[in-house]
Amino acid sequence: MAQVNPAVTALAAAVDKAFGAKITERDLNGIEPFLRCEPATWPELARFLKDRCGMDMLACLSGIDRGKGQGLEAVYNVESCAAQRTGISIRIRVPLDNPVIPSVESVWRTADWHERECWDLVGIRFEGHHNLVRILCAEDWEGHPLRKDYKSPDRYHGIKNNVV
Amino acid sequence: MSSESPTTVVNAGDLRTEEMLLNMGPQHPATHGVLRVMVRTDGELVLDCEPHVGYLHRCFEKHCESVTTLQSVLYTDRLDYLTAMGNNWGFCMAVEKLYGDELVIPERAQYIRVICQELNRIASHLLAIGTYGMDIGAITPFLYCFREREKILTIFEHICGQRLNYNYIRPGGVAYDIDEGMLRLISEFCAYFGPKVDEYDDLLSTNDIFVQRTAHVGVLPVKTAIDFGCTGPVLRGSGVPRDLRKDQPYGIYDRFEFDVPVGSGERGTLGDCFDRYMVRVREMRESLRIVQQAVKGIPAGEIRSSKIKAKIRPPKGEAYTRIENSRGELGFYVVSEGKEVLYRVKCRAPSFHNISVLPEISRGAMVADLIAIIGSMDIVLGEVDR
Amino acid sequence: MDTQTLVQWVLGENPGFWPQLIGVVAAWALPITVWVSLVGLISIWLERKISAHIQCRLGPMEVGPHGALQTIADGVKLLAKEDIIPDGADRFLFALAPILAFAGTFVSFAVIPFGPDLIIADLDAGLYFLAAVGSLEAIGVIAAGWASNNKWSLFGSVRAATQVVSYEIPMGLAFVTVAVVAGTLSITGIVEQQSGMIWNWYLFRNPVMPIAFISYYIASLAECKRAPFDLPEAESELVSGFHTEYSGMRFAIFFLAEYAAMYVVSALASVMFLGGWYTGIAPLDRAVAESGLWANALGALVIITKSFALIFVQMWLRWTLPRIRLDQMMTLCLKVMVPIGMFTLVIAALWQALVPEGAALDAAGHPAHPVVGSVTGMLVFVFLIVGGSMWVRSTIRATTSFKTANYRA
Amino acid sequence: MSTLSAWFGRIHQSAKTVVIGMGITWRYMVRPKEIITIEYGSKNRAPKDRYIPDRHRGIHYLESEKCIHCHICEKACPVDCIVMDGSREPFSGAWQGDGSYISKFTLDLNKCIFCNLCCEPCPKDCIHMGQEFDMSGFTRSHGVKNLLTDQPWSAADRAREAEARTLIEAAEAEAKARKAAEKKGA
Repeated sequence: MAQVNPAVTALAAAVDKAFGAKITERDLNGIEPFLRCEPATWPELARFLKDRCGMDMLACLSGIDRGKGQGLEAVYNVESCAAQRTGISIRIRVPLDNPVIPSVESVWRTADWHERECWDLVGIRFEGHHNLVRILCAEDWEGHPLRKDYKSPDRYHGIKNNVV
Repeated sequence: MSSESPTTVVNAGDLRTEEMLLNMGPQHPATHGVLRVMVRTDGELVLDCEPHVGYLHRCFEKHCESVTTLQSVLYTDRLDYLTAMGNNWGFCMAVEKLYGDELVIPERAQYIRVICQELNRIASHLLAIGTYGMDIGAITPFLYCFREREKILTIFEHICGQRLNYNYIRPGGVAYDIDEGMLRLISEFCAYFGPKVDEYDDLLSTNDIFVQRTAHVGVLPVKTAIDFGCTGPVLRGSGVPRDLRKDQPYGIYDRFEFDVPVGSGERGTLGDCFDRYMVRVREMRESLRIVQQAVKGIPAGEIRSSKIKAKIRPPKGEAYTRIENSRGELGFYVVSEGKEVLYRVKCRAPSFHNISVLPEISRGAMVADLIAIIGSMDIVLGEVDR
Repeated sequence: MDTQTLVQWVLGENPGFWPQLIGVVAAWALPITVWVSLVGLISIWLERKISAHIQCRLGPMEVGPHGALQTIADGVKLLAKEDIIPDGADRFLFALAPILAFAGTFVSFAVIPFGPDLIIADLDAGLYFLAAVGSLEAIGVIAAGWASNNKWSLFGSVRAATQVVSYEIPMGLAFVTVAVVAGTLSITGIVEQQSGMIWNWYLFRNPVMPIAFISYYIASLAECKRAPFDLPEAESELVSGFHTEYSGMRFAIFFLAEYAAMYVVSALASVMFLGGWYTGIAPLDRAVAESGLWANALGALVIITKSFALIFVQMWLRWTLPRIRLDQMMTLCLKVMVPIGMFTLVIAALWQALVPEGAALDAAGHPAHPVVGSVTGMLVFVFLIVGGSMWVRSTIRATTSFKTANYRA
Repeated sequence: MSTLSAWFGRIHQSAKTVVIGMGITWRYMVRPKEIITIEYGSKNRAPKDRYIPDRHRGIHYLESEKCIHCHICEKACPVDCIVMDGSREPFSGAWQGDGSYISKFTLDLNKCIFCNLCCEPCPKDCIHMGQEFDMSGFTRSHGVKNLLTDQPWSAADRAREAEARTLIEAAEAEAKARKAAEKKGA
């Protein structure tokens, strides 16, 4: 398997020491090293990653619909901007019926647009976001397109959708 | 944070001016595509601006969930349509990462990928510089840049048959081989292009009116840049020497020696529009050096790894890869269930971040500066809206 | 054969006041309209061809040899195009604006000479009349911007207001400098004093006149909103400034007004500084002077070539330089152009007072021998030109692109 | 004193750079040889001094005699713009393929995105993208090409293109030889 990047193990160790049991799952030697935590601990973990571990850039926030009753998941890829680039991804699983994750907009300013996009396409609501409005789809669009159970409407404001 | 540029005009006490809400875009000559900026202006001064995106949203990620992996490579061409090679490569690298270590890309394919990516970067920077000159008012450099870009597009037409949407880099290697004639065309272009970059310097970069219009304008401090996730020439313009080809060398970039141009505030403050522009001009020279080294060192051999069969079925797993595209760090988060169709593809577009920083740096600027700032960000709406 | 006799010959002995007035107006308005549209056609075609060659393009090639008839085709297209008045626009002002803009330029043709007696109104305050009429065009532009009920045109018209009005100061200073040197405001008076050899032109009359010429030229660029000063119709920022909402014939009138203004300003520069219709070779002028027809023909040829040379430089500047920002344009006007204008005015006045004029004037009133002032002026000009071209050559040679450029196709 | 020198310095600086810029544009204005635009005349398909690269993805053409009617290109197309129909048994009015009889093979250029994914997996290598790039038409149905009948990039075109290429390469080789001779001579 890919040899594990020493910086990532050091980072994971630091997080473990500070958060211990709150990190519910850890897999460092896969092709994509990640930690998993509960939505509640996420703002605290984000602040910790940014201030103490130097993860000053939130590279990417992907909202994934795990499908068949497994709920939605937000994957945060955070990185440090130092020369020797280290980064790790944090996965947070939320149930389908009430997908709420506290917003980390105050930690990384880029989370503002990412969370709006995740809300727009996958439908994860980010509590504490200053204006959680759709960013890519039209403001009055119904449904979240990237959910597996999404059926695209055949008419939008009278415009037929699929022109054969 | 009003920029300390000398143009901040103090409003005299009794002079009561009303604010005006100006709707710039989505159909406007200088917004580089369908970007709409709601600008609150007081006369010529921009008090606040708010970019609205989404007018070019073609649900790329939804497409990738209904089309096979091989077919979604050509949808990545339409993301940053000015550096389609970079998008192809980013997506294919993510798919190849799913295969883990046993998939080895043949040497010749790696060299061809580097040549195509760097040529495409030059073409994209040429367009960035040309349109930036036009935003400031100088129309002739645009035509000169497009004359050079035309040569690169013809080279691509020889290599893969298309001028803009190449669909050339495939998971496991590249689609067709490069023969001697094409290599000769590329080295001819490199010899021709070297002095031309100096010409743009003399025509535009040293031009005093251009410098006056771009120095001290749209100053992006390092902290805001990192906080908003800006990458590429925008971040390097603010002095952060961060380039994925150097920090995390992917492909065979560690074999070429080139340096990373960084903004130094030579004509104005560090991180202003002029720095971002100069970083792009110097980056073109670096890319030219890489192409020359790659053309010299390209080995013979097959161009696609035999492990990837015709029907690409990436193994189950998730992978996030990033590539240094011409506008910044282009990331792909790919989730596969082992079927031919990928389960989920998320594209992290650099322009999405670069444009989100616009309100921060354009308060207190003038309307003409706002156009200069949007131009210096060099955004492509194809990848902002995906 | 002035217009009076022409009208009497047509309308009979004493046709009364109003037919008389209409006759004179028709006698001169017709050729001037023809000439203005001719200038418009030629300079639009010239601009497209020059910009094409600068940008490695061919330019219009389809209509006529080398696209010669392209502008006529454009004119017909603009005639046929629908003339939209946006709703919410102030209809009357919207329709009036292009007429105002065009009238401003059209009227100033009254004092532009084409030859020794090819001038409509030889006012003895011609220069003053020009300065006054020049700002009429600005009113047309401001009315256009305001009337088209579009925020972008409002921006364009406000910018035009600031620019055209503020650049009238440096232009006025240049007028006054020439008036001081010439001692008269009448256009023919000014040109008469520049007859004789080339060093008799006002450009060489005293050392500061070249500076006055350059500052006048830059101010005239700003007056007709061209080259680095094309803020009012900044394509990349304001869509196309004050004439965004115009289409069809109204847009054609604006377009023609712009090119006619370019011609007026260049003709004025050649009248004030470059010796009007005199070729600068005294024997040639004297030989032609007797026969009226030949004098006028040569005079017209000379002044038109000088004007089109200056128009060419305006176009060349437009396709090289980026656009100035609004506040930079104001600082340039107030902090650079006005001080230089005043400096040249003071020096010119002192020079005119202290340096003795040439005593004798020959029979035709031309200064018989080169006056002291113009010789020194000539030396200063030669020094400026030689030094300038060496400096230009060294700067261009020093550019990196010149050293490494390989100009094969 | 410094403000005065700054004032003059500013004028000198702008004048100098304006002059440099005008020097460059003058160089291009006086050299008609530098003009690179080609007049796109309907008469000269491939301008004489340039040929269309042979990998150019233009309108498709089909060598229907080699086609075995396996529908692979139909499945490979991401936008489903190929529609084909036929059978193994002969029937009247059918095109004779290689062991198959084709009644319909249309390609809808309005939907096609020219990605060349249909030509790669074809086992018989009988569908190619030609070098014909003129797809203009007045109706949408003009875009639907029936590859059995109309051959947008016929064998004659291919021959003419190859001949144009040999001419140009001969001219280039001769020019290179002359230049080498001059260099040796000089």
